Amino acid sequence: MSLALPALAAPRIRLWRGAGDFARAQPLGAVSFVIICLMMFAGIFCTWVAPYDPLNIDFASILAPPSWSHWCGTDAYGRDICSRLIYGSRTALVIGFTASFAGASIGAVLGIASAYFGGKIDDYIQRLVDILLAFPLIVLALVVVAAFPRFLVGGIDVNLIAAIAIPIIPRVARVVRAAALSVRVMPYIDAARAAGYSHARIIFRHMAPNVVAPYLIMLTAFIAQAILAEASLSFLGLGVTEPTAAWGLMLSGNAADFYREAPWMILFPGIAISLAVFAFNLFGDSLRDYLDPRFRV
Amino acid sequence: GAAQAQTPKKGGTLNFAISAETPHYDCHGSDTYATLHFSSPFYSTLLRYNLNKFPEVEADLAKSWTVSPDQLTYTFMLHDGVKFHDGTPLTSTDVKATFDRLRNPPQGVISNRKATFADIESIETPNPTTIVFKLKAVNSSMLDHFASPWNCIYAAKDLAADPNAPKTKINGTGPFTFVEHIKGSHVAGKRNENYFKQGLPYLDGYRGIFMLQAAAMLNALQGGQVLAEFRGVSPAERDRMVAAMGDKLRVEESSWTLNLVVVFNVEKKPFDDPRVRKALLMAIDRWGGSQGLSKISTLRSVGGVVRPGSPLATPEAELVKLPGFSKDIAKSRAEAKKLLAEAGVSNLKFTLWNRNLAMPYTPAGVFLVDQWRQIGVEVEHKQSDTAPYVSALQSGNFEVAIDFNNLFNDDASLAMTKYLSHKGNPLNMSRSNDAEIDKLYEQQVRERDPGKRRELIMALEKRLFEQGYQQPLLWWHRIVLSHKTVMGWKMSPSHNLGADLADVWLNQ
Amino acid sequence: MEAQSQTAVRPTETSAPLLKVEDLHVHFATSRGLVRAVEGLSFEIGRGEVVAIVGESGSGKSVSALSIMRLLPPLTARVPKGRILFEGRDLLALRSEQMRELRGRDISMIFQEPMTSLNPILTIGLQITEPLQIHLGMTDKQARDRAVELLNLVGIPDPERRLGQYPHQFSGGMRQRVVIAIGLACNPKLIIADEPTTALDVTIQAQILELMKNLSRQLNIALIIITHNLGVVARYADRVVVMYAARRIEQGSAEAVFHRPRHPYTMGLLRSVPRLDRPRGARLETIEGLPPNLAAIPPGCRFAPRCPFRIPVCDEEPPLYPTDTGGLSRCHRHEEIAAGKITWTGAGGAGVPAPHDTAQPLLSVRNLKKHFTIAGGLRRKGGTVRAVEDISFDLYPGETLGLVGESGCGKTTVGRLILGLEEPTAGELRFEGIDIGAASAAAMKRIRRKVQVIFQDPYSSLNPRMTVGQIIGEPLHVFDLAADRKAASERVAELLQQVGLRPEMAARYPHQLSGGQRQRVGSARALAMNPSFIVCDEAVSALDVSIQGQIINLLEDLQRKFGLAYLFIAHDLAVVRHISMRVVVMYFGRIMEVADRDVLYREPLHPYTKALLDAAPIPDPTIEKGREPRLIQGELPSHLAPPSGCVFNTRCPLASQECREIVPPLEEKRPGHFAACIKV
Amino acid sequence: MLRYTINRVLLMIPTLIGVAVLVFFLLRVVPGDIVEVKLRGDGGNVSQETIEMERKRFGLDRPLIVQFADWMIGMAKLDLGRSMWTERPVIEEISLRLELSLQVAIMATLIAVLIAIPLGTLAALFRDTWIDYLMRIITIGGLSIPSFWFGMLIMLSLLAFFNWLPPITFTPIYVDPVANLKQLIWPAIAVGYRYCAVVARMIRSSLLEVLNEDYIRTARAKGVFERLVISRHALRNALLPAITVIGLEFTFLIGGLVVTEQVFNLNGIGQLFVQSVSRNDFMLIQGMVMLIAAFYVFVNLIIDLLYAWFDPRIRYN
Ligand SMILES: Nc1ncnc2c1ncn2[C@@H]1O[C@H](COP(=O)(O)OP(=O)(O)OP(=O)(O)O)[C@@H](O)[C@H]1O
Ligand SMILES: Nc1ncnc2c1ncn2[C@@H]1O[C@H](COP(=O)(O)OP(=O)(O)OP(=O)(O)O)[C@@H](O)[C@H]1O
Ligand SMILES: [Mg+2]
Ligand SMILES: [Mg+2]
Repeated sequence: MSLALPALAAPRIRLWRGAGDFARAQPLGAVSFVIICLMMFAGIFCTWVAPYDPLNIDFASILAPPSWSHWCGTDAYGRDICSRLIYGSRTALVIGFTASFAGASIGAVLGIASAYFGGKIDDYIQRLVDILLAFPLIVLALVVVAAFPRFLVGGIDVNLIAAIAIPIIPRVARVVRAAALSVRVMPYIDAARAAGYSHARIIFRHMAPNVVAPYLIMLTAFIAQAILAEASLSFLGLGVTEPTAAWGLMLSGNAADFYREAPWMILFPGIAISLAVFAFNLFGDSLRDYLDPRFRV
Repeated sequence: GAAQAQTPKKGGTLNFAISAETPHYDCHGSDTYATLHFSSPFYSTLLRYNLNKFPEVEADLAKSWTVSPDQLTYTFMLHDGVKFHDGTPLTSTDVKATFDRLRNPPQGVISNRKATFADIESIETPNPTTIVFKLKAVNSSMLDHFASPWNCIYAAKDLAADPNAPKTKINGTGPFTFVEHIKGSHVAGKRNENYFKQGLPYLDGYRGIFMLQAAAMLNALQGGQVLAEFRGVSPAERDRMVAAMGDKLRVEESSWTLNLVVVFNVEKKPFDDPRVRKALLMAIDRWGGSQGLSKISTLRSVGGVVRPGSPLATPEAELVKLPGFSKDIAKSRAEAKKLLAEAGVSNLKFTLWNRNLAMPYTPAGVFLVDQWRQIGVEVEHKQSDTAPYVSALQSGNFEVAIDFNNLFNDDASLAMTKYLSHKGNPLNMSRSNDAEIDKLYEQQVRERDPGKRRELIMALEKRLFEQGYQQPLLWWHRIVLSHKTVMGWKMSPSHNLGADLADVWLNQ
Repeated sequence: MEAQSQTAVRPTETSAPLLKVEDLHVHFATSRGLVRAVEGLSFEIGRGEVVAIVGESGSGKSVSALSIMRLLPPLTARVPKGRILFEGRDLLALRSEQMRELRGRDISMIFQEPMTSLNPILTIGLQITEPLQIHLGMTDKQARDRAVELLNLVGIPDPERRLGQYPHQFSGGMRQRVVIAIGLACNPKLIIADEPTTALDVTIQAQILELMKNLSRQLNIALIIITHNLGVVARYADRVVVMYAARRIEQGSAEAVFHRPRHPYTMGLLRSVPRLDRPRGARLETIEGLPPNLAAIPPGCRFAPRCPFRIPVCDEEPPLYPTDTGGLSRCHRHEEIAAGKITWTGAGGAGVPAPHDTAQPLLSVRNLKKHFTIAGGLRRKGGTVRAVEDISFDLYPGETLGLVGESGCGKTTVGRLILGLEEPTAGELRFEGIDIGAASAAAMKRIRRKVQVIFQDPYSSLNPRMTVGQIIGEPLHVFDLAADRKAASERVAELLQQVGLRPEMAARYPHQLSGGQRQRVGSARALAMNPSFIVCDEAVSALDVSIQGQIINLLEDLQRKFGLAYLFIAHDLAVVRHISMRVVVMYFGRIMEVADRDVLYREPLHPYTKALLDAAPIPDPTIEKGREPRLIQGELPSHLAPPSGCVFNTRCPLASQECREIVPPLEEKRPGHFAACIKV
Repeated sequence: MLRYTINRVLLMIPTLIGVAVLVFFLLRVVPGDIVEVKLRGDGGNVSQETIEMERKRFGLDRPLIVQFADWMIGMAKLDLGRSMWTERPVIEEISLRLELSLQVAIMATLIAVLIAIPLGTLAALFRDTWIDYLMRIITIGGLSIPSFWFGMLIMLSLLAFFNWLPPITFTPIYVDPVANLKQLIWPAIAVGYRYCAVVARMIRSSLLEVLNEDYIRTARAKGVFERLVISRHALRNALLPAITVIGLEFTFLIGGLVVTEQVFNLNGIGQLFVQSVSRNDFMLIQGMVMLIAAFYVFVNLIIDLLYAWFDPRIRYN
């Protein structure tokens, strides 16, 4: 028991204490975390939170300025911007999380493998990484989105997620590899090898947990990046398509035509994007400062 | 009106915006106004539309013309002393060469007018200033075809040298001569000093500046960096500019020879069932939609297959009887629901293909999704770039799509070609084959009496909508903005017309 | 203000000490709470005097030094109390600008890490001339000449050329010389050296220390040496300050402190170091337990918890009593100690484990070679490092084979080759007669289990993400050594007890353990697979003297219990002598000498072994001060350009022409005593 | 050093080939082709054979491998082929836009670096003080605000406050610097903000790292002026990692400005990308991708050489 129990119990305890320390050490981080939670809440319970149906066209109240009935005004179709923002947070989060998680995880595995095996494997992976890095993001996105027959999950195109996730892979792979290299030379890895454990065991049991810090940091940072990317792609009309509620989309299309008369059309979505991305960046940042011993007092 | 009354002033350079850049200069092989707004000022055509009394036609290169009573022979007298920009005089052989190229282009040359001039049997040139066209059969819109702006007259020797010369080389008889084309920036022309029409053109020259962002174009217009854009803007844009520029701005409006079309792929279930197609059409509140959409998009007029307001258009009173045009939308939707139930697809789900252009495709798509939502049909809106979109429609890998009918002039027959049977007609995306429609079309083309022709057209329309293969959603509404200083330019229902700038002058 | 009045009162009082630290307190505000790093430290040092500060790691030595320089981390560190009078001026009261002027000119400091304490992207020249130009306003020319002079002084050949070079072009010893040169640049009155040689090899260490000592004598510079190497203290210090848990616990002249310590800790410390000059006792006497956590210090005498002579009085904090030896001691019972009523007896124990000598060696190494080709020309020029060159030796069951040599000589590589962590370039390894190179996968797996390892660095040798329980238990269920979870956890508990840890520790994470405890866990992990042979790579080098003793004893106990064989890699000759039965001396990838311990230490044959033994200082001032230095000259040669013939010829006092030509074979000069030298 | 350089240059080749393969075959997955866009994009009534004819003319009917080989051979001769839309040389098409994109990128870089260095340094020096927090918020803001939205706001405020808008036609800086700046300064600012943020943060963290180094302590112990400690000992070491980000961000700006260019209606590489993708102008896309990839590897090379130049540990080995 004493073997199994601590294994399970200890991390949980540390998690809670960790959360406490984190809040104390990184007040900004804590704030950003609260913002993120709010977003998630809005995203998950949007059907209850949102005052209107985001798809409901109402030509009677086109481009209505912010008012009590429409907190953020309405857009060119008379749809309630506030509601669309709330529903949009779902889109943003789903894309942000899935893309960033997929990208970061694949990248991490590549990075660790690259560092652990070294030699040829390392060379090949590094070459691949170089190629992906040299490849202009925008083209990658444009083509991936255009190329493959689209496959929808909850109104969100998996291609879009792929398009956003792929560029993340090489970047994470680089960083994780660097971290993994320093872990690779740690005596406890030698000890594990001397004990004759399998590669899989050493990679996943001994190395992976020790590069989890850079992984987490990159993960949060790239959630932010992914949300931005989604916004940009939607702005180009490559991402989510009307009438789905998505922040980037709300800045594009006929917003371009109307934002001079109806600034609220671009103001609030812009703020929403910035705030969300800000929160994730700040959180990732604080996480870095918190996890990175160099930055600890 | 009043503007035209003043006596034109000579001189000045006109800067206007062209919201697309043409890939090449050849009118014959193009369908986009981008080519015309670029090339028209350099070229002449045999006839042209008289934009003051549209849709009447008037002479251009031809001084005059006669049509034989049996409507099978067209004879044109050319102006004499007409010179190409490179100095070579224009003769009937040049015209013949041009029309031969149009009706059966040599290997490697593309003519999008092949079908249009298919009825021509032979072209004769009795003398340098006379040219005679002999037709196989009566064609009620032949004059329209001769007046079409796409038939730029090229020099025979150029074509002899290289059939594709016009793609890259400009040598016409038009009011302006080519100066430069800076890719991604602008095209410039200057006055053709020996233009065959005396005293024309008024302008010393012009600059067509390519501006692909509407927003940027409007800024430029407001800032006076360009004085006009001759294709058309959205109402929102109009309103903004009016607000910004007040009476410095001239706004001209007209219905437009463009419409969006709802297309059902009859080869895909359940759209092989007329009831489903009809039901979906009936759920669309065109009259309401036109109200709303006209505020935010270039969509406006409700109409049948022929442009509303044109001589052969179906009057509203008749139109409202057709499925999808009823003004009592509640009743119409209830009926639609019933039809779907009969067809056994009460909770229908499908993907609506749409082109990825902000204006007016996106609004149309958003509108349709919303309309169909209201009879419990769940629609997924797929917007994609032109290439995938076109190929999907061409290959029939779609269920329902928003297609577009770009009429390059105001000819009724042209307006109907889209609905002819799929075989031999790549324009018909619904892939429907309907002998009756083909028959009606053929009859109206060969019909000499306008009254009877109109009957036929209405019959065709009725058949088409009852079957509901495809149906015009809304017709576009053209709004052209220009500074009041720009005079002599004439508004028309087609943005392909009046682009030669010969009569345009600046009032400074 | 006070500083001024001080200077006013006695401006030119010759007897006045150069530096006088009075009741210095240093606190750190950390996430762990307030760390009282230094408490009430007072000492003084006169001109030209050499004072040593010794003490356990973490006892506040460096912090004290840094606070004299006013170089403590500004954000976290506070000096709530105390004065530091330098020539009568209170440094703590100076404006930072005034302090800056003092630094490098009057007081300079030499840090522990020669590898990192020079700026990699600036030339040595610039780094030496910098203080000259800043403090003495020299012109480039003057500064340059002075720099050359300095480099000569610290014994760096060809200074003119060297000035233009960058740190990475110097060896560790050379860099430390440069650092010293910088320290000397402006003829300071005081030099503070924080562990100036800890990172260096014995031979180099001796060179550097001699150099510093001589310079301080010549230039009459006062010297504060911070170290935990008692030998160094004995050799160089006039007076000694012993710190324990942030406090000064004893002080006195070197002789007094070493011969007549008046504090139990000091006594214990002196008894617990293995010594080259004394017959090897059966078992090291050790100070059990750990120093207190400075964030939460228990009341009373700070050493009491570890003190065998603890009595009720010890519950209150003892003051500093003046002792009969003229020093100071912070122990209530110092008189009894003086009276000899109290003599230190650590945990006693049985005698040396006898090697179970059997015909067949457990491990036999033949002509082992390992060459590293340094990777592609991208960042570095390619080349091969001959880390291990033609090594052969046998190791018998239950035996401890010591492996000594200077840093970089290939000790670790040998260990790694035996562990199968590196592929040998050539040569054969036989374990229980089975050729490891040719062994089947199954056989390999078996061997792997029999051969285990304990690493040097207690911090990085345990996976920080696993609990002690998991670390020790892992092999059990990977290799099904335990029937079920229950059995496994029982085994873990048993192992923990065997290495002297309480079973509850299983729930802890490594970062919750002290260095010594981690080494114990490391040993437990090695034992879990009941091996017959353990490679101990510098297993105790990173530990404090007092802890070191504990681990060494542990290893011996285990050996006795399980008849283990050890390959004991270390560079501390005394430790090797203490624990091992036979000793292999390596130099530059080759074996120089192999002999039974006592033989080797009594009458070494190889000049290199001699040099090593000479260089190592003994913790006894009378002996050390008496002994005049027999220094081995020069640096380790570069691995990329190894010397021809005998690798040692570049530094060997006996070296002759033929030494540069023929590679001496390892021959049995006397029965059981091998040496690779043609001169003996 | 020389062999190092050669080595690096050789390493570029496989990367570029990889990019070529990737882009070529990736593009071929996109349904439909430029011929359809050209002839049917505007609903023109053209027969299938016409389409086929055009395909033939562009050589789209040949097997992919042949097309690929053709293209690669062309590139070997530094000929990127012709745009299928305008049928003009790809080089020509690109060079028209490159100038503008380059200028914006360079201006953005200047703005960013000039602001970032002091900003990052201050933040590091006053770590965990309000200065640091402020700078942290500002820079994270830079990472968070979409450049294109920022651009919109700039436009909006220009219009609102000065009722003025930047010119829309590009005038080369050597023709009329004023007009040129009037147009390009705004996008440069719009993207410069983010850029600046990235660099400043890098400088901050690497400076913090360097300030923990022993040699800084040594310098202080020598009594070097604090100014000098920072400028001579710390900053020079800390700038190395910053160089990398600067370089990478810079390459990103070439062709990465798509959205911003849209907002400011700049006729730059980014725009060209979007247009040619929407037209399936494969040759042009491929050409641009190769150009940018080459640019990327080249800048990386420069960075590494700069490293070597700055850092003697690399230079002398
Ligand atoms: N910057 C710091 N922040 C917090 N605590 C510190 C800091 N520096 C030192 N300490 C604490 O102060 C105490 C004394 O540290 P110091 O470095 O003086 O020990 P030391 O005697 O030099 O040990 P060693 O022999 O290992 O160098 C230790 O407990 C250490 O944890
Ligand atoms: N993986 C490696 N690649 C290249 N060179 C190496 C590698 N491992 C060790 N070396 C070199 O081999 C030589 C011997 O290294 P090794 O670590 O065995 O020496 P050591 O005696 O253990 O030194 P120390 O006492 O400092 O631990 C050193 O010069 C080292 O630089
Ligand atoms: Mg220390
Ligand atoms: Mg070692």
